[in-house]
Amino acid sequence: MKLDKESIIELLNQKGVEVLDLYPNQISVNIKKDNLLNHLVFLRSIGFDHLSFINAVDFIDEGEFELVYHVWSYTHKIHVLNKVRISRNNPVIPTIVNLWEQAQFYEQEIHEFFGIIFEGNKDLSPLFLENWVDIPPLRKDFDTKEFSVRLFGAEIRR
Amino acid sequence: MMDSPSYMLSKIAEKDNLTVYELFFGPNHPGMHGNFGYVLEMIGTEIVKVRPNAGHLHRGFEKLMEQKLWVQNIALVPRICVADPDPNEVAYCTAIEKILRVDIPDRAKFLRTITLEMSRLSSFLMGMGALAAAVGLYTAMNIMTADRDLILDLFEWLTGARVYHMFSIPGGVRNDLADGFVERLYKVLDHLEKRLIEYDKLLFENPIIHKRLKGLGYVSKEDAVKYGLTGPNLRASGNPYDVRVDDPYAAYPYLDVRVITQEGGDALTRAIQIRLEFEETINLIRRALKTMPEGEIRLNLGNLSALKVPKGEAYAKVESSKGEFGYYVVSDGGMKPYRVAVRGPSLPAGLLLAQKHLPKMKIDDVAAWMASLAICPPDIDK
Amino acid sequence: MEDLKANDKRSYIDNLIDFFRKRSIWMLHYCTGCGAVELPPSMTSRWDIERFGIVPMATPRQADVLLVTGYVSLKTLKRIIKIYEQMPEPKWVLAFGSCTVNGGIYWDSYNTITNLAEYIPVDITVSGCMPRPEAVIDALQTLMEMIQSGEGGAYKKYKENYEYYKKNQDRVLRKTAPILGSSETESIYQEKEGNYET
Amino acid sequence: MIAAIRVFGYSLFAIFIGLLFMGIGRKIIARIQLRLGPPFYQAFLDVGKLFARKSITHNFVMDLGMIMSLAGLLSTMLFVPVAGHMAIKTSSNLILIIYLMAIGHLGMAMAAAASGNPNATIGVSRALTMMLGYEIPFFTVMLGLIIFNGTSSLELIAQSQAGGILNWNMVKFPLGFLAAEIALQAIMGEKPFDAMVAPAEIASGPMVELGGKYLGLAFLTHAVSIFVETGIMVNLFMGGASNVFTFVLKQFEIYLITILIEAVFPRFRIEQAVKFLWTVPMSIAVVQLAIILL
Repeated sequence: MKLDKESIIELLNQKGVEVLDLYPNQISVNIKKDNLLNHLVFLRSIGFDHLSFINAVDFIDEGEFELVYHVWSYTHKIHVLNKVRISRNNPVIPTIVNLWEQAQFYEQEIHEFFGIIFEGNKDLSPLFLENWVDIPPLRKDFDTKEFSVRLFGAEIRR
Repeated sequence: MMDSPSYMLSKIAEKDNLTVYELFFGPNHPGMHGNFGYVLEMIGTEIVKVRPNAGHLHRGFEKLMEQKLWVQNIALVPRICVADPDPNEVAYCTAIEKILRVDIPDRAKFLRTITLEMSRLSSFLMGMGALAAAVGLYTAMNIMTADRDLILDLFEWLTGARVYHMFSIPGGVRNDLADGFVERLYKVLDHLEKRLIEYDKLLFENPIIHKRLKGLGYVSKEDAVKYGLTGPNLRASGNPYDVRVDDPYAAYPYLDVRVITQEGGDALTRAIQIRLEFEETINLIRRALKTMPEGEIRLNLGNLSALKVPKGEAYAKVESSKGEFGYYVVSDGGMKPYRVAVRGPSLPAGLLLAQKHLPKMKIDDVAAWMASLAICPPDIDK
Repeated sequence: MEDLKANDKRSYIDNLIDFFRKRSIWMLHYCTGCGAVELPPSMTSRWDIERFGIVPMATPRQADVLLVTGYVSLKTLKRIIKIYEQMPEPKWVLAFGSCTVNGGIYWDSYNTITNLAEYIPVDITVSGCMPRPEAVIDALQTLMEMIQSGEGGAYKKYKENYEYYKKNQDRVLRKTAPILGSSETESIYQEKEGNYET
Repeated sequence: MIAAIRVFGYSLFAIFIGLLFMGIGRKIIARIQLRLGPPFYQAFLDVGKLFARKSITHNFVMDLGMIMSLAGLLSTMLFVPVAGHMAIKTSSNLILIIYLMAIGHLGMAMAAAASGNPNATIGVSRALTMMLGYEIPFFTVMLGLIIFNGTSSLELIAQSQAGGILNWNMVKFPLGFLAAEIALQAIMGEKPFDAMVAPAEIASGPMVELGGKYLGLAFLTHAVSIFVETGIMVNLFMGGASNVFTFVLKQFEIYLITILIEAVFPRFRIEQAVKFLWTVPMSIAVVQLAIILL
């Protein structure tokens, strides 16, 4: 059964989450860390069965990471951005591998690039970089230019 | 040095008196498309375990994009997928336009659509060629690559570059069609349609191809959605989903996009799916050329180098030849993006499905399996 | 003058061998970067570099020329060095695009090297991002001329200045995991102590 | 002394013809693929270059294996009558040829396996499996011809077909020729039966660790094998020849068929290839044998 955007927003509001109407076909939902799994299970139960991907944003000024779980429904044709804020000092969040298997690789990637720990994910080994020893590279306080100059002598040959 | 027999080095364990050894399928392997690798643990010729070895192409795009101006990134994004670069530009520009809350002129939408579909044609030709090469049919690969060049020539005429076009910019496209371009494009499309008959005889109706690909890498209808497959791979499993129809962008709302689905879900179905979509793409370009309106080709957004995007975020997705290409763009109201995250279409197939499908498979089929899923390593690595 | 004298010393046999080498260049079938997308067009029907006797080969043992097609990430650099050392002499290296000279568009990336010539000797660099098939053919023709005149031989430089190259390679690769036996990768990764600084 | 010179001359001739065929074959394939292709003498350049390269050996078994494979095929070649001439005269050379040819392949297998690369080992096991596949139909066809002619001398079989194209075994036993032709495709290791090389699967299989002179020897072995295999076919089915030039021309016709099939077919998987060889050409060959016997 196809639901339109308004009824989905209403459904989510009933669940007590904060919903933002972004664009046609796109809504954004702010959820709490503890509520994440329940919320995603609920979304999945009403037909949001495609996990587009997961990404993280480093809000360094606010001292928080924001994880965005992109979920799309093939029946309702609505894209939901589920946003979870976690503290930058203690970046721990439950894994969703049991819900969507491909989340494994997105979580591995985010762990590698942001240092966020996914509780319950058995394999957080690095996917792209080998033996990275600096701070995770996609954090805002990592300066890739300085790194490149230092390791590869980039500036000299500019 | 490397002189000691690699057999000794790669032997890792023994299981039921059989030696389990490691075989590197890639990154330096003729059957591997792009710089990517699977470390296969094998007994004899049968694979028992797979470890994907990604990251050879990792350039840190998402970090680099945070350091460049909004418009400078247009030069960066197409490099994420080499075979099919235009969806990147369009997705990135669409995301910016969503945050800016502007609507681009209709002609620009059509021009974007035409380049997207041309890019899809060239990518399909490359994908079919890769499949042909994976099963040893180099003649088909040769002819297809040569035909792909006809499209690249048109791209060169239109945008000035063969591979990375940088045609879409925030607010529209860079330039209009040249005189005579449309006629030439029609000619190329006619030529490709004629060639399709030859491809059918050579590749898609070849009994040996049918024998080899039938039943290889089967994905059921439910699994395709569950594993997050998109694009032709999803549709070959019987799911009628297409971003162009479900979440239309560019000029697709004005065009009647026919979604092709097939039941089957094995490598052969996926190969034929690409061939059917190739034909449909040719028709789609013809329709787009016919209905294309006259008018402006871009919005005036002022000096693009000084473009400031208001605070906000947007996710834009585009149906590329391999599936859903998504860009999540966050702006803090400055001259540069705060964060750009890229969803490449190959990740579920290249990393997850590899671990599901390759065990129990023989070494013979790895290259064909990979080509049939159109795995494009650069968009996994980013 | 030096060069002329060197040429005088070359016997007929040397010239004949160089003629064979020049007319049968086998390149390694390894797509290191995005420049590799212009190789299929140059190898197939339209440009067809096989007419010069240039064909792709499956393994480094059979290859004469290593094509480094574009940017080189750290993981790739390690493989390139391994492959280069596996190739029997004489061997040549062709670097594609601006990425191999100064990092190109990725000059400030944390994972791509900036100058390939610091790590392995490069014979010819082709300009462009990415080089067109014509440029590829031109580079290969230049390589053929270099082979005929006996001057193409950066591999000799590699042997003479091995310490220099080794030092540079070690500097960037010191903390990376070995290629073989990589099942232990995880345990190596755990040892996060130590710094990569030079 | 004269015998030694004869043997040497024959070997050179076979290598020359084989390499020439390889070059022309590449050119023809290139033309089918809408390309210009390398010059027809490309194979000579390749071999010349390979012998001028440094080569890496893994152990002495590899050295021995390569030499054994070339020597095995060269000695096979000595028993193939070329337009009535033979390096060594025997009365029943067909049986000898069958056994000597295996030595060449085994030598290659030995050398490749000694290199220790898993790809090479898989390639060797595929090549030996393929041998199992093509030998049975090919021998069945040969058996039919031996029974028909009452001799196992290749020369006598060739002579018995003298007197015009209608006397050729190719016309007399079209089914046998068809079966032998399919088997020949596998013997030559061309598509669709090139699973032992298969670059996209096992990175050129047995050749994966061969470089420089070893690969050069492999090239020469392949050249001689082309000469031997097409030579046998010409003698068996096309009535030999009265002079060397016609003989080589007939050989080339056989090679041309192989090349044309090679250009437009993908490759079988190894088990599919063996199954195909044991069903299609085998049943054709058995029917032919039955026709001859009845």
